Amino acid sequence: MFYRAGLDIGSSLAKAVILKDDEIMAYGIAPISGNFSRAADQVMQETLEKSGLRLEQLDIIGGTGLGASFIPYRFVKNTEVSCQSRGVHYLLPTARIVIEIGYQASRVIKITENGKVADCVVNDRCAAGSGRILQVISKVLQVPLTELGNMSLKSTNPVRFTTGCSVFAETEAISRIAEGAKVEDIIAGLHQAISLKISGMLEKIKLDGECAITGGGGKDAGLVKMLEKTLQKEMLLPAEPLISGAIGAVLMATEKTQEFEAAAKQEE
Amino acid sequence: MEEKKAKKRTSAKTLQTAREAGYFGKKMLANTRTAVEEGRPVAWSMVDWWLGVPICKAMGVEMVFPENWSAFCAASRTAEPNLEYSEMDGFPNTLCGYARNTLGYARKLKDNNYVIPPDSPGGGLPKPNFLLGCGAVCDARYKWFQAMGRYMDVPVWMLEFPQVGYKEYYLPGNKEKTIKFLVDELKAFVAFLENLLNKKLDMNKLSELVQIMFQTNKIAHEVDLLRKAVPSPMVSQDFWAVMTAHFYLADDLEAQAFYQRVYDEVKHRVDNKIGAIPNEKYRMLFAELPPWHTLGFFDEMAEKHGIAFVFESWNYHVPSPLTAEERHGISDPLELLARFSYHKFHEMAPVAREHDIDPIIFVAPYLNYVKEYRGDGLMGHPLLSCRPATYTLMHVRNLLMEKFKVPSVIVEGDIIDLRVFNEEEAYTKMDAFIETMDYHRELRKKAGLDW
Amino acid sequence: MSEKKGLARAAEIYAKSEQYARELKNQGKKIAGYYCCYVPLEMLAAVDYVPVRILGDMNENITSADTYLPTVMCFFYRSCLDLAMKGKYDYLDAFFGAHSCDGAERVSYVWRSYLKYACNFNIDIPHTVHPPAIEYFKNQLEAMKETIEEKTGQKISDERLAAAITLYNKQRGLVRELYALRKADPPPISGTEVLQVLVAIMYMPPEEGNALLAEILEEVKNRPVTAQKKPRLLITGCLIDNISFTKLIEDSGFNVVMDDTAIGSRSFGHDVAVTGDPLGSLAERYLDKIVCPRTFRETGKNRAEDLENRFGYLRKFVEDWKADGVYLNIIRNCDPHGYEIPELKYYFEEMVNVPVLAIEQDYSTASLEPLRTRFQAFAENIE
Amino acid sequence: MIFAGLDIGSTITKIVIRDENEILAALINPTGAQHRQLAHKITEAALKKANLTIDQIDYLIVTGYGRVNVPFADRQMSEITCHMRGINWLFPNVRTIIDIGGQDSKGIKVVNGKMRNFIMNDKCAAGTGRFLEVIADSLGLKIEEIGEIALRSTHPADISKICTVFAEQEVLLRLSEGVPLEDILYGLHLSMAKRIHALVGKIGIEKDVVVTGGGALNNGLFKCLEERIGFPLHRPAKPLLTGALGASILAQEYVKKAQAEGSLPDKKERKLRAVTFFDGDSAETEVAKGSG
Ligand SMILES: Nc1ncnc2c1ncn2[C@@H]1O[C@H](COP(=O)(O)OP(=O)(O)O)[C@@H](O)[C@H]1O
Ligand SMILES: Nc1ncnc2c1ncn2[C@@H]1O[C@H](COP(=O)(O)OP(=O)(O)O)[C@@H](O)[C@H]1O
Ligand code: SF4
Ligand code: SF4
Ligand code: SF4
Repeated sequence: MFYRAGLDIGSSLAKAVILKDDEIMAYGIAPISGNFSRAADQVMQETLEKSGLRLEQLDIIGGTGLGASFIPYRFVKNTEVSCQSRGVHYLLPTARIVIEIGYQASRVIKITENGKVADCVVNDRCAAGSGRILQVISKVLQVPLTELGNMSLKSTNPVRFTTGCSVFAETEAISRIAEGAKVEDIIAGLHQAISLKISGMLEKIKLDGECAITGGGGKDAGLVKMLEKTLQKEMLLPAEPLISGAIGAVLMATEKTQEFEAAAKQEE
Repeated sequence: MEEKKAKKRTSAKTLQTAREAGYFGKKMLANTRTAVEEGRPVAWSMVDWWLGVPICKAMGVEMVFPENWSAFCAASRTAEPNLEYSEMDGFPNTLCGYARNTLGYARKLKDNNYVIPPDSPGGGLPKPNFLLGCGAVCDARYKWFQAMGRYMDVPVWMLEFPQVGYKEYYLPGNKEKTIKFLVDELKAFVAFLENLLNKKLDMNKLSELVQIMFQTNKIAHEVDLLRKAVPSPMVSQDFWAVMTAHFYLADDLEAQAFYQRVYDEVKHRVDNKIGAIPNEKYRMLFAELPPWHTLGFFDEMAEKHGIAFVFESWNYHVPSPLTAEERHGISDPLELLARFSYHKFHEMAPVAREHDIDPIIFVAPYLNYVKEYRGDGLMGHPLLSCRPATYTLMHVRNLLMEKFKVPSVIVEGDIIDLRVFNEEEAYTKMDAFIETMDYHRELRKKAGLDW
Repeated sequence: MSEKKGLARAAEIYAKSEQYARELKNQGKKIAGYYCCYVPLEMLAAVDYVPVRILGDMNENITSADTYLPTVMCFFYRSCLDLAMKGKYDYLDAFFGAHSCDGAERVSYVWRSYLKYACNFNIDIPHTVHPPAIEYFKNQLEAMKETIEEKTGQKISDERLAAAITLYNKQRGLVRELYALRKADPPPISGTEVLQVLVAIMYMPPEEGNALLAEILEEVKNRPVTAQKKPRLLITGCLIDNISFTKLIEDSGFNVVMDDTAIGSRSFGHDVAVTGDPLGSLAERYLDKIVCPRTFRETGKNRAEDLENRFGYLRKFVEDWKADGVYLNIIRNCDPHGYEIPELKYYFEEMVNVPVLAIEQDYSTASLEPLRTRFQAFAENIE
Repeated sequence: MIFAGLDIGSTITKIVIRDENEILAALINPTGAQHRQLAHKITEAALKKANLTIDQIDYLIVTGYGRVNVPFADRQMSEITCHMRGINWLFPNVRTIIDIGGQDSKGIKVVNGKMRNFIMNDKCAAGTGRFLEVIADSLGLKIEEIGEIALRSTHPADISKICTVFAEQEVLLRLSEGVPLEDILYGLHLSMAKRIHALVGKIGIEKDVVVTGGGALNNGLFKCLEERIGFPLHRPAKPLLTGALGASILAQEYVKKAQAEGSLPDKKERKLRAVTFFDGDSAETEVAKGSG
């Protein structure tokens, strides 16, 4: 029996997954709430509990994400792009393009038939086009995150946003409401703005082959629909879009460990 | 400003000769200051691919290159105050970083009654007698100098530099007419100089300089050819150091002797299969202008992933020497200069024609290099403040992939402004890119491409 | 399209320019797309191409162009290429690029690397106006002529060229007449209307364009003036090709009365001399007479002289059209205009004595609204 | 005669009512989602405080981000002109104004009481009041206190991210690393001051410099700006009010000018009406509690 765990300590959520051999045994998701190491520990304990294992039984722990360095155990660190590509490949082997929409950054990754990175575009200076605005707007409009999708699907006339900034979008949404715009049109408008930003990123690597959505944005049905409409393409969706990074972290860590062992053997 | 730890060059085997290179930049600057003291004329010049500079030299003018000096400012991280000055005067911060650096400096110089301010990087540039712009490749090359009129009150000359697409290049008669135009323009320039400096151009002197220049460039070209070797005997980090000697001082015998030593050292390495980096696993090309302030990045890449940067921006490289056929019967040094510079820009026309793509410059060279230098990938460095060296990067990236299955990694940055080069991000991208290169190597193999 | 007349027709063609061009094509006309004001339209008209000015679209998000161009370049040409890649210019039979600025040059090369047309030529435009440069430019036009002749099988005879020159001189004259009407206070025609007219005629066969212009002149002269007196504005700098922009400016408290831009007086400012050497006259007019920062002019002995040499014509615009303020329009990442901002500001403010507003904008209607405050403040400051 | 200036900012709404000589009432209130509704309420409250009725106002100018929708105002003017006028009235020697508002930051160059040049940042939240608000919010702190906390720092932390969202995360990372809160906050203020300095630097910073807008209330930011710019700066006692003050002065000038020309300026019908925007409006704001 071979137990492995992966942790993806993102900017807003901590995700953990445990694999038994090659099967997912359990996974967990916990908010960061300002404390990376606590969130990491919490999500790990939760997942261990679900799987009925103890920390010591894990052979390998892989970590990734913005807050990876706060993981309070011995682990193998990996870059996020590679983890996403491995993780999505594990979940959806036919996907060749991954659109990841996280809290602060969005990425578009092209992957090979064995889950390696063939190309990637990262939005890493300006958070325009990231998922943060969804979280903020859900708070402002008092619509639960999980309801955004349904609301958006009802819209017939999405609001066109004049700002790209994900911070000002909030202010703009509020004044649009004041001007009488419908809540669903605002949400759909935000979905549209994100979709356009993503489609701009996709232009840089060309959209061919099957395309998967992952990260928090994948949880939002309205956003997924809007992306499909903007890109004129059907999207693959993992059953749980949040954990692909964590799965990738396990797989990458395993690869690295094996490489390391092989190298060690050679030296002997 | 974040102070990055200066990385010790531990594993990369820097060329011995590269360590001497700093001398030449300093020499150039010092020469101009001495000239001013001795009452000799000085000019600030744009890089013009050896078109007008030898003429100025033959007229006894000492030359400095604001582009070169600005790269120095960037490397020594002293550009920021100048950038601020230029912004204060209303220049948009999207303009060329080199330009903003010297515009800011020029303002300081003016405010200081044209006495070089004591804290100027590299000892500073003295006030010139004229400014020499050039129309090649980049609008900034003349708009910048024209804008310098604000501070300098000296005449600006603009050298013409025709650049055509490959279809137009092959139109009958086009080349010779263009050469004639270049020569006519050079004559007008000579007249301008003679008038300004009140003396005649000594054609023999010019011929002599042109010969030296051709010889230096020939050596530089041979060094480039040596770099095709596997493992790479010399990496970009070294090239950027030694390049000053041929690029800016091609007419200088001391620089020529230096380049000969560079050649000898590189040759020795090739003959003995000595690689410039210890464990060459990947060979990469670099386009276009480097992050002068963070060159340590490349050493880090060499150490971490075994990446050798084997060749770089076409524009710093000399073209192959003019053929005997092309030189045949030509004794007018102006025409030789015209032909040589024109050759630099259109040498790769056959490659552009082969692939039916344009422009010749900025694009075709990479299609050639990637094969010749067996590149596994290209690192594209789009610059926030230099469009000419950025316009075509996406195009190059598409073409390398389409024609040769060679992937590119795009890392945004700037020549001057270190705020926009995010090292951490660059490292992450390179980490992921390793996989991408592995994958495409296999694709190339399958497609029957031989590297 | 409907049978509207005068300004209404211009407004309609402006609004549906693509559809209009496609209708021309369906009628069997050959359409030639061209860049900027440096392509001699006379040579295109001489083989019965309908010259169509390549424009961008401030309403369209730039997406497809990102595959081919970096984001740091001029937003206008990025938008143009974006439209082309999305198929909006697929009706072109010929394509003429020009090295007016670096952005234009590189984009036309990238453009033709991916989109191929039956006839294609890129003009390399020298940067000076020295006699050899004009000669070189004439050689370029010669090469362009040969390329067109080869691809179309038609000869561009001196007679046909002369006829085309007459036609376009007529057009330029009519536009200047229209501009002259704007000297009245308040102007009888708004900046927005003028822009619609100019874009419309840039899509029409020249004879038809001239007929429409004549119609419009009559209309404008004879209609009651409804505009209010407001501060009078001269626009200089990068081109404006969308009326949302002029509307925004005029709504913020200005009458736009004059311009120095590429879709404006730069394209219509000077005639081609009628001589026995039509190519020579064309070279002269297009290279030397058009005043655009992309062309280097000798800097002269001292700065004041240099400035007067370079910008003197703008002083005349301010005086003749009685402008109260100048708007310096900069499309982000434009080098030729960007380097001149400080000089131009200095020239207007210190030497001509008229206030200047300089804005770097993103060439997108979505980002126009925030500019309103700036125009308003500028207008309030002039009152 | 009575004049009023109403400044409907992106974040805060302000009003000043004056007669020819002195300020009769001044109020400050959060803008919230409903500009127009608040406009009439705050006006009502201010009138009450000044013991006046709406038709006693001779001229009312509205300015600010939400200026377009106030039916009872006589005229709209841009906040640039209004801030400039207000500051110029308080500080006749001012040459450079730095206005740090919720939605934008501005630099205004003043020569002889006229605007000579100005520059604005309104595309990106970094460098505007929003930046600090977002950070304060994510730290669970009040916008009023972060400046003071920052001033306690001895070793400012380096915040490298410019984007508000990325900076927000960077702050959390630094906190998790154990960097003290005050050092992080100081770093943030410094980075914001740098951005504002760079922005205003583009039009040239000349003495006297006056900082205004809500950002001027932040002592940490003010000190960082002074440090960056290198000489002492000024700020009005009530920086939030300068836009509304300027508007009221402009109203007065406008009427005086019209009178001198023998005409009376157009006046709108003075009727304060509540405009409702959407049902179930819970964010009813209490008017007239701020002071500034
Ligand atoms: N059920 C949901 N519906 C819509 N959006 C969601 C949902 N759950 C999470 N999100 C969005 O996903 C984001 C987090 O995504 P994630 O990929 O975990 O980002 P990170 O790795 O940066 O923390 C949240 O900010 C939120 O906007
Ligand atoms: N007491 C305070 N301390 C610190 N900052 C404040 C305070 N009050 C307001 N602010 C800041 O001022 C900004 C609002 O300023 P203001 O000039 O009213 O802008 P606007 O006109 O756009 O509403 C807020 O974003 C907030 O950051
Ligand atoms: S525009 Fe908004 S999202 Fe983008 S960098 Fe600025 S603050 Fe961040
Ligand atoms: S090529 Fe780039 S770096 Fe060189 S002068 Fe032009 S803009 Fe500046
Ligand atoms: S706006 Fe500037 S860069 Fe763009 S096409 Fe015009 S001149 Fe060229």
